[in-house]
Amino acid sequence: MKPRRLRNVAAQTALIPSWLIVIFAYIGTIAWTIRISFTSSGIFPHYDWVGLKQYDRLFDSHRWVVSVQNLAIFGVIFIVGCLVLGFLLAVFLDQKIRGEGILRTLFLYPYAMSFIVTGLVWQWILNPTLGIEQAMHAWGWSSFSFDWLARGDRAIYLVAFAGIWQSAGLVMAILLAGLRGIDEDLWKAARVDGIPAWRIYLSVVIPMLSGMFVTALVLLGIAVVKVYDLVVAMTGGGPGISTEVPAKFVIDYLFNRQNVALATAAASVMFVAVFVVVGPWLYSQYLRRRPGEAS
Amino acid sequence: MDTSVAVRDLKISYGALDVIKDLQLEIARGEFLVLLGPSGCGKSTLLNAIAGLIDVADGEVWISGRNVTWEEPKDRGIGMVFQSYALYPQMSVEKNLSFSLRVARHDRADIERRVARAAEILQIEPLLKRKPAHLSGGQRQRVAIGRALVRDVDVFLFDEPLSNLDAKLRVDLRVEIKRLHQRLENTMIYVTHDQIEALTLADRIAVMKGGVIQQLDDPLTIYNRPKNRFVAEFIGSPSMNFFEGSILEKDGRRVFDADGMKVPLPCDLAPKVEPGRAVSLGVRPEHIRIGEMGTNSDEAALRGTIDIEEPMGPDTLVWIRTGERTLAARCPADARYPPGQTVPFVFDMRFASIFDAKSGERL
Amino acid sequence: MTHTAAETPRGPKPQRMTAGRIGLYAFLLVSAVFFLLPFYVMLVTSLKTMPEIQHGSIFALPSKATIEPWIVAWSKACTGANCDGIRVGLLNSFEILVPSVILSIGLGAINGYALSFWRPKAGNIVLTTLLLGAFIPYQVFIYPLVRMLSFVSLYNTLPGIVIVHTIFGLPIMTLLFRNYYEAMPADLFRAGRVDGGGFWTIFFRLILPMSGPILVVALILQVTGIWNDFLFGLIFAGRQHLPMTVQLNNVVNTTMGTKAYNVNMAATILTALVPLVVYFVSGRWFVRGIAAGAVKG
Amino acid sequence: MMRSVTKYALLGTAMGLLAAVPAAAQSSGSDGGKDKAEVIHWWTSGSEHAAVEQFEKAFDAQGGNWVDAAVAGGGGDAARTNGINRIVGGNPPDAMQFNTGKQFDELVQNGLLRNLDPLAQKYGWKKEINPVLLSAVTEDGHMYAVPVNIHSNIWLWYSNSALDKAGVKPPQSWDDFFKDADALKKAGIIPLAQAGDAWTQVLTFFNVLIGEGGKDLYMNVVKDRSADAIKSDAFMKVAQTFGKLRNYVDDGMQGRQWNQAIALVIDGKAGFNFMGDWAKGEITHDGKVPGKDVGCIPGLGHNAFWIGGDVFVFPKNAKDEKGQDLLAKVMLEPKVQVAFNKEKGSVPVLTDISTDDLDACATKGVNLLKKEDYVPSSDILISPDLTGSLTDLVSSFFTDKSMTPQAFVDNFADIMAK
Repeated sequence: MKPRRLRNVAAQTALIPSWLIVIFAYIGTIAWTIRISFTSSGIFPHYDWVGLKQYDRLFDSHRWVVSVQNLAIFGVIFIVGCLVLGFLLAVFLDQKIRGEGILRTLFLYPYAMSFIVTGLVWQWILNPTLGIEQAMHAWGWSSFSFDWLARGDRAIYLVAFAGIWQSAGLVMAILLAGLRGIDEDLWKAARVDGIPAWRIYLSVVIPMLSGMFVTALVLLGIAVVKVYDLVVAMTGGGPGISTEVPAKFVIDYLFNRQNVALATAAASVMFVAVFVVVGPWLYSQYLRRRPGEAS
Repeated sequence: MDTSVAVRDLKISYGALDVIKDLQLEIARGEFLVLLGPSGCGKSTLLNAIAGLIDVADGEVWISGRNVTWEEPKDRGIGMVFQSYALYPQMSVEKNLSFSLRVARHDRADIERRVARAAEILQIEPLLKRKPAHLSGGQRQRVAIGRALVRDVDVFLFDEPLSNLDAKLRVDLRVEIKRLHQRLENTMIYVTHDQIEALTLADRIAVMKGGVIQQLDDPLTIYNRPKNRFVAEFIGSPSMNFFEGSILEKDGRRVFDADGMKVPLPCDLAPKVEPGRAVSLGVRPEHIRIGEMGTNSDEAALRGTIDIEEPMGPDTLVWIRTGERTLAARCPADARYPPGQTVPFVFDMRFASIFDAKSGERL
Repeated sequence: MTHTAAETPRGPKPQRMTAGRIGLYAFLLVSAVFFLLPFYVMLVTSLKTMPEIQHGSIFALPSKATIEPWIVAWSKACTGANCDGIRVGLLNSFEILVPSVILSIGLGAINGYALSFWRPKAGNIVLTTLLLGAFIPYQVFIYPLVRMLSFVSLYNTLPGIVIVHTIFGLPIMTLLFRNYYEAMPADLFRAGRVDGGGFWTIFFRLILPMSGPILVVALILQVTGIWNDFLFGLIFAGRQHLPMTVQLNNVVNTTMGTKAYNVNMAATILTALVPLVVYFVSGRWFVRGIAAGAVKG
Repeated sequence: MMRSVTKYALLGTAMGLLAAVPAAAQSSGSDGGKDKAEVIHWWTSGSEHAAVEQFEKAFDAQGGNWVDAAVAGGGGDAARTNGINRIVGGNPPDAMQFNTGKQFDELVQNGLLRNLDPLAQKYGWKKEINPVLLSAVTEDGHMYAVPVNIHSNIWLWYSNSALDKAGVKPPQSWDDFFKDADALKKAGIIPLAQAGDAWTQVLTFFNVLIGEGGKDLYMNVVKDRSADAIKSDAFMKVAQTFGKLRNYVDDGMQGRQWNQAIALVIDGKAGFNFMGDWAKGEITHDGKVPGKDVGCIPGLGHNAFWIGGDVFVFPKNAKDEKGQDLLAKVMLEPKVQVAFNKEKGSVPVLTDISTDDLDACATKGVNLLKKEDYVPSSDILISPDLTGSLTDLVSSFFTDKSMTPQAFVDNFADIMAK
């Protein structure tokens, strides 16, 4: 057996590409982004120093405020919707029902579709003059009206709705795997003890699946912070700026509006927000654990 | 008989496959019945059917004089303990014990009383505030038993409750369960594949195979007078020694003959077998004595070579090779049996069993 | 009890369709319709003629099905002066897909292996940084990456987009393999070490052959993820390598007079086809994989 | 053995990566002696496509090889994103479209675009190109882009058949307009066909600003960013008029593109549409005649022409400088200019081109130009960043009926004050 030092050399060597990626593509880019946010850069970076000017402007910007609000609305509805729908689907599929395989496939297939496709399709279905509304009119229900996509105060809910369509199946798959992992004897014990199924789900199963829920939450959370394609394809941020999201704010200012400094300031704010939320969790999860701990 | 649990004409099918067919079983009040058999013999299926956890294809289940065939498990007056304990992992021991009572809306004082009693009986009072994850296997199983206990039921069902425990704990808890039965005097139905558990705990044992009860008797009868070859083989460790052969008539006596190994049959057995019949002879290891020449007519004198010697503590297992066969003998621990030595040995034919070679039935 | 002698309970309990059971099936059915509806609309629309789309309901079946829109979408739809359909994008997508998937899975497996079995110093820093990176919006990285890649003349090249996909696929791949390997018995690894295996020998001879299930999972995740990417393809791939998603967006946003919804829908389905096929072929693994890899967080 | 396999595998990958670089670089050189030019643009609608084909044909006919790199979407946002990224990333296209104005200023300042002075001298462009446009593409006395067309954004298009059906006449004033719109509504016709893209709403706003407020107000507000002008009653009237338009659009606005909006007018399904003169391309493409089937008004209330349009820039370090030279020359050839602008619905940038065979609407435009009744486009006057902020404001005002004109004016003033 090689001495420990040598073994580590091999492992460290194997990690070199990852180190490079971490240093350059992650840490380096983040540092650069933050640096540029303190400059007056337009299309190109200038390395001057204007202090917090871009941040002042950012938080003064109505669009940014709307974007952040939208992200919050979208995030809450999307995550809660996916978790609730996904959980219900998983529980119902777990009732020894007929055609489970087909249904499971049906519920999960949207997850294989991109957000671009999702956005295009729902935009088409929910469009008041083309989709459901028009179909209802064609079937004779002429008073039917569903114009949320054209309404600035409602459109963001539809974006979240399309997101739920795409991702609820993922939650279902995760939770179903969790449900299948539950000891069959537990259900028998509950039946013998006369405990109703809903009570078992509420008091026993949901706590048991907390790990699964956290996983789902993490995956959905990542999707929320990154949401961009869906909005671009479905509403383009409209009507007006009512469905703008921070990621789109960054891209727009980065490339179309030629204000890299403001864009990077927005990106930095997003980074800090994510870091504050996720950092401590990751730290406790992965860094605090001592390397000697049993694997 | 004061019947506690009765199973009549029971049939259970999975699809086209009948796992249990036309099974009859009566269990007396306060009896400790063990369902014993190898895995897949249908013993757990039978237990689950009694509990109402699986649908029956035909037949009836009666508990305490009621026909409960169509009733929910919770209404059958049963408590059940599982191999995997099936504790609710997020609840403390106390909550686990009281959950069913709380759901059934018992009043607070009653719940406390019942939990306290169960905890006292099972000696788990110090553990009440702990979560299952912080308990040992034995403690968990006590809690699982306690969960059945608080519900004040007529019949306890145990589904291999000790199989997940290590050897020492298993013995401890076995004694505990026996004591519990003595104290509560409930009917208990206990499924296991472990014959020691069966022999030590049971009032009666039902040995099962292929969904059929092979023999239903008290432990000693099962051990000493197995009804067929399967039961004989399954009970006892090491297993009974078997010899395939046939019956000869020699010097006016009926003799069992297997490839020249000739063993005279004892008087009580002899009339049951006519000469020329193909049979198997079964002799338990403790009924083989080494170093003796056979002094009475019920003993057959034979010779063999000692193969392996296994001291067990209280006694020693000796494996003897004779001809093509190897057989096990349980011998006193105070003697030595050097391998390679050729020794005489005798069968104590008073305790031997003879089975029909074809049907495997005891003769 | 209440049973009369005439109906002594015997045999199976009479099956009654309880209200709960009916509700359950109803809910599942409604859900199924909800999940299926968009695909149905896409499919029927892609088979209709334009006049029928304009005058009929989007949910109606085509009165006279035509595959013309599919042909147009595949080989004739225009983006600007190019009227080659989205078939060009298909090849580009594969060109990007194959090396990106191999590289990201390879690196992820090596990372997971090194981090879980060898636990090199500061390995957890790599892991934590990567995981943090998984949460950070891509927008934070994009601009510096554009500059970095152009500095090494890889911007708008095939290797460039492959590197980008590798970079951003690394966090989830590393986590996936690490979790899988953490759950593997360490005795196996120790046995390999006792038998004198080095870092790479153990990896290729011992660990990799046992990684089948997780490799399938990683493959599914990466194939669908990279295929469905839009942002990176748009920014980093360059005109000669634009993936199908970007082509789709171009086709959909390119209009000659009225919008050819039937062609757009056909193009959309064509674009979604590869991940859908992957999903339908390996659906079971898909589910299993999510459970195996992501669950332990 | 396993070990060596890996080594080779890794090595192979690395080599592959390295090898791919020069290959990629080589692949885009000139081929077969032809001067290749890769051109990024966002002309993807039917008429636009027909127009850009004129360039392509002429370029190829003179020995060039046009490589089309159209990027659709967002009124050119996507294409500009792509092009700027490539220029920034050191892999520039040979030519790239911008709107006339400040969109490419920073590219010039950073020395990323070719100075076209030698070509301008050689072909005498500085004398021939419309002076407003020429100054828009000139920085420090050097020419950095080739303008290819003059577009006016401030046109009101109306469907004669729809107005007939509603029993009303084309409007002369904004009061007329709203009377007509009410009548159209009653007749079950969409009064105002509006697209959902934010830039089309901004375009409508400038129509109101110049038509209702007049040229001077526009210059005071947009060019001088005068707070007094923004707080004036005249601008408030503009805001109110613009706000009133919100009541005349239909639910289908969201997700509709500009050419679908004008198509509604062409088909008589809608009464009015505010759109630039490129809408004519769609009209003729459908076999209709601009000025006859679909009427045009250059600035309702105050007639004016808006000088904007498209330019092409030629980045430095592109693959084929000869191709760039040839393309620039071809784009400004009188014959090509006429052919291109006819399809595009715009006016040629060369001042001495004959305007005989122009349609009725173009003639109106040319006359306005001759009378110097024109304003420079907002792209020429304000930066993309500021345009972006205005776009956000205008489109949120237009799509949110609960926002008052007063709030709009206040926000407008805030943005302009920065």
